Amino acid sequence: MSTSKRTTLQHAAEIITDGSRLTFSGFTIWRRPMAIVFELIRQHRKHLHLIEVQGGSHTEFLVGAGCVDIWESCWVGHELYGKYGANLSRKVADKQIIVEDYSHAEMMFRFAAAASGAPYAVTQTSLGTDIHNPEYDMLGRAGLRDGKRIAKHKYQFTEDPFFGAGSQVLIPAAKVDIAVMCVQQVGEEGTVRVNGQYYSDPEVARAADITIVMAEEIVPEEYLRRNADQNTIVSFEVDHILECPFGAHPTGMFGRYDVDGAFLKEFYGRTRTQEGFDDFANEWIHGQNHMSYLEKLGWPRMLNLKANSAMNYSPREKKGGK
Amino acid sequence: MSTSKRTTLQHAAEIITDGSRLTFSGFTIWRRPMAIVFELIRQHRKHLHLIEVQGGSHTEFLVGAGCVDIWESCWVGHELYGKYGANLSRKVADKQIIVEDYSHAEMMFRFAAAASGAPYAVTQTSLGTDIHNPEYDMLGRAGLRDGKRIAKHKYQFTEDPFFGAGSQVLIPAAKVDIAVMCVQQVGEEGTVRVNGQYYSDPEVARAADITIVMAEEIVPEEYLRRNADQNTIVSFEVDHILECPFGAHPTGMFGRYDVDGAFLKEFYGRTRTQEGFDDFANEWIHGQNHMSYLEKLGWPRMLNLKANSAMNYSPREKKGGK
Amino acid sequence: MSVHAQPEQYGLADLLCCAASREVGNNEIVFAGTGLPMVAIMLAQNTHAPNLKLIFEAGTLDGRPPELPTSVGDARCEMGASRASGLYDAFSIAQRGYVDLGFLGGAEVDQYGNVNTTCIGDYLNPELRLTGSGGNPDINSFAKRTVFIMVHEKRRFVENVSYITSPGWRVKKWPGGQFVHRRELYGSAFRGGPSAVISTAGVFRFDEETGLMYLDTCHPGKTPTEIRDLCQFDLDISRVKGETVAPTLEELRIIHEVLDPDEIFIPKVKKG
Amino acid sequence: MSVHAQPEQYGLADLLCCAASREVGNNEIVFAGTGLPMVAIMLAQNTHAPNLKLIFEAGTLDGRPPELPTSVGDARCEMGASRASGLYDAFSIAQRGYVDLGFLGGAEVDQYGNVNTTCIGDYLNPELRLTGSGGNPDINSFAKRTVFIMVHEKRRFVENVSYITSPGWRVKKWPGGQFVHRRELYGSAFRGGPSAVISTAGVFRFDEETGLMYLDTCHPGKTPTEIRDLCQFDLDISRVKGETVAPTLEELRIIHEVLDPDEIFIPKVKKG
Repeated sequence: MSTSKRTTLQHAAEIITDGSRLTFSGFTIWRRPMAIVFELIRQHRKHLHLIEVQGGSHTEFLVGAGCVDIWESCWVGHELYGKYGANLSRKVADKQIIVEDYSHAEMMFRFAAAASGAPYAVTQTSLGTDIHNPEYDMLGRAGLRDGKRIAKHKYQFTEDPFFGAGSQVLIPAAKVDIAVMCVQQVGEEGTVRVNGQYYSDPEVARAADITIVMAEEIVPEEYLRRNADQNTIVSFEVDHILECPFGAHPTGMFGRYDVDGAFLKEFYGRTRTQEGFDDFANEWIHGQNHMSYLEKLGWPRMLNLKANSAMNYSPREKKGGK
Repeated sequence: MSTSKRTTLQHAAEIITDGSRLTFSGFTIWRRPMAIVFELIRQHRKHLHLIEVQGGSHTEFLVGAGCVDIWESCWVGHELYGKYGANLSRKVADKQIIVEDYSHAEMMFRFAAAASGAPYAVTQTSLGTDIHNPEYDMLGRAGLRDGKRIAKHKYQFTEDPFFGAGSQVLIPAAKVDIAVMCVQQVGEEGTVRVNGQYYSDPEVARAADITIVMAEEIVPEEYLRRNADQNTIVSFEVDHILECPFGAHPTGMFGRYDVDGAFLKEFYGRTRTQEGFDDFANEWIHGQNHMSYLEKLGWPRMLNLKANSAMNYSPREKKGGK
Repeated sequence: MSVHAQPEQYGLADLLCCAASREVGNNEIVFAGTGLPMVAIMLAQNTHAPNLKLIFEAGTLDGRPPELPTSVGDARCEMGASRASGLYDAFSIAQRGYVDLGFLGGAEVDQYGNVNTTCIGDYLNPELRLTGSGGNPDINSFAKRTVFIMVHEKRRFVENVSYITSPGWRVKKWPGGQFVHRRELYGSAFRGGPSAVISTAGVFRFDEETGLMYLDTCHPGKTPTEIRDLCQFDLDISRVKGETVAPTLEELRIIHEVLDPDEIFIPKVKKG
Repeated sequence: MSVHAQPEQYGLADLLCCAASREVGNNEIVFAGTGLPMVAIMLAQNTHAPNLKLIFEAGTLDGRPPELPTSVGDARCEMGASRASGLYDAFSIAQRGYVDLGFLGGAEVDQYGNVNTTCIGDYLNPELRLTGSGGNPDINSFAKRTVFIMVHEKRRFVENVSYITSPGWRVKKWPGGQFVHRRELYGSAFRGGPSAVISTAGVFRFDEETGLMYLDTCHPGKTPTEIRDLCQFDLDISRVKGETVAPTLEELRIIHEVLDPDEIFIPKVKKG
């Protein structure tokens, strides 16, 4: 190939400009592109509009650091290691962030529609809930529904004309500028192979206008192309690639390393206040780079998280202890 | 598992009763469940309503044998080995069959909607074509649109309310009673692993109320479950399984055997007339069973079709010759 | 031969887990959230329902994890599964109508089984923003039955939840917001609704016609009137069947020796 | 150093294949049907467009088959591909707007580039039922440009096709069926339309505003008026640029020695 897709951590973060509509690979506390998230915080990115199938630890970092103006999704927390998103909660209470709530399936179907080039999806989920309360259309209340970057309506109701199946909810395609992915392997030309559950990665990568893939390893493209039926994302759907080992830490990666539960627990515990967040960021993000971050974590900690290659998880990791 | 999903060729065909809405695995002349198709013809199945992402050689056999009342799809032929569906053409001209035409993407999206439990799909394909000519709603003309087994409308137009994307075509979910699949491997509990392109198999299996899987081999379920991320169809989506080596012949199967182009060419050439079809069926289907059919084909022919396991196709097969 | 444990041999989490496990029928397809629901289902899988099929939201289909995952995205989910894919598959399968039973949690529940996991207080001026819906409304919308496991506090069993995250038997019809029976709204997607709430006080069920919650069994040591007083609405206690069945020794062994030896979700009862 | 072949060194299929190949730009994403289009694209891949990305409808994405597949479902498609999946992926990628160029065939074409592959004669009483649409309308609806390769006969170049299978520059607006510019109907999905018809007589292009076909180049040995007489409509021959460029010797070598040595789609010219 004549043009390389390779980039660096710093440049990958620079592609994501202030005000971008942004989404991510992974699921809650698994395969989140943390190294790029930390770099965004270092670069003081502002006014991001996160549109996510569901949030997770990476959301809490970005929200805590003040990078996010709008969060459009359905869930945020650290699973077992932090029962809700303390930073988001604080900013919601202080009205420093706009939250637009959908259901999980709605968010998934919104991305599937965008990935398929359809302007909206049809579903019957969540009928009768406050997710469809017209008073709770927060982007509408904020006057942001321009029908271009943000859909004219949060949703619409209609009836099934074909089988009399009843009320249907129409939900707009999740249009995003950039998807930032963290995966096990990417080839030189952009082909991605995800091992284990792929969550909503294929839809997210295809929905975005620009897709950045951070991988544990960049592998020869021919290696992946020997078994095309095992690959997850097509070469031409990926615009930029970079290799960054342990780039998902403290979130986990199937077959590579477990979630660092102790780290997330500490983050959750220490970042209930803004001062706590700033303190945590000063310790772990600002003034660091990815290598110094790994050095700070140290070998014993990382080897403890390392997955057993027959089991694809770490039999040593005590899941964050009690 | 307490209850076995295993069945026989004869019983598999018996599950498909007269009048069933039926669909298939594969693509045109690849991975079609031919052994079951032949058994259906032997059992003189009638009044079938085929709803297919696209047709192929199996369609031509069923249509030629008079098993089919309605064919709802977008394409039929034998690719290089027979440029159109001569049996379907003949029966269309004689008004012995109702044909409902959609586009290929519409058929695919109709199955995707059914598989996802949505009553319809939204697309912008084929706008302005005669596929949407209201005069050409053949199931409507026949008075068959009951809104239950067959959708009330062939399609509906609407406008995108979210992004001003313009005209949208709504197309009803492809509701089918039975999907008949032909794949490389199925486990004892129904898990399917397809190698190579999976065409529309995942959607088709999920859309159908009953799914029958004929495989080259039934393998230990644990074998497939060791790499869950390489499997294609979930155990509980499959109701009946059977092992039938070379069950796709004369169509091909990735990694196992090529299309028998000479066979299809002969079929196409000989079945332009009903007499020709009946003659062909008497020679190859009636009075035969799968083993006698294979014996009749003979070893040299089948070994010539056998795929090279490094290439997944046969380097010997001359693609039907000239 | 099921020997039931004595009160001092098990904790409340054990009781909830076992009660929840008994809601599962064999051969059922079950959609489970993270935490106690996951342990309850794996308990059923290891006792009376070996053929149940487990779906994890993140994309594990017919899963049989040999070790308890800490969440549905966990690498522990895949091992032994029929297929590991993603959320589009999981929710499509649910919307398609495959799911017999959903297992969920909640912060607040109302008399109709509407559940809130979004916020405490006025949505526009929340006292506390919670995690949000996650797949709670989706699993609950599509499953034939849903079981909720909840902490029982009077502030959590309310007449109307602050925010309906997940639909009960009577839900809001928009744009007006008047309560209607779930059946009216869901059309052909109506397959059932919440079938049980298992709280730290008792097991509650619903009259499917009125949509109202009633007390089914009291946990050992609790009386119906005590439990009614723990609700902000007028709980129907006329249909109580008795006491919630205690865990068996075998169930306790499986929970603590096989499923959750590290006490990730279920603490061991201190001997002594 | 491209040496062009002499008329006796190549056949009409060679000329078509090379003309089609030249429609492909490097780095483009190309969606190809079975047959001659497939050979044309693989020829481009092996000459001036090594970076083009090839999509096959059956589910092969960024394919580089080392051997010519006989159809897009062929096991030969997968080898060397970026991803082998299915039709949902292929059509989603197309509808999403990734496709620069589609390569298709047809039985009839009209003055607006509408193509018929469904039936000859009245749809309700057809003289001949053909294969049906296949992905022809879909690829053509979604690609930025589409190239058709066709046999040139007067009965195939008609004022109005018997059935519009695949949309040209002016299409029917339903329910009335009056002709409107494609742009009016496709809204934000409008990305272009047929950019060339390569027939056995010449190369035709379209005026994007009027939507009308015009003659671009004549194949060696044909005159513009001869070609106009081979159309049932009044073909615009005022914009003819000259003769269709002959295949180069290198192109012929690749076609016959590398891509299609077995003459599956392109016969060799008999020497002598």
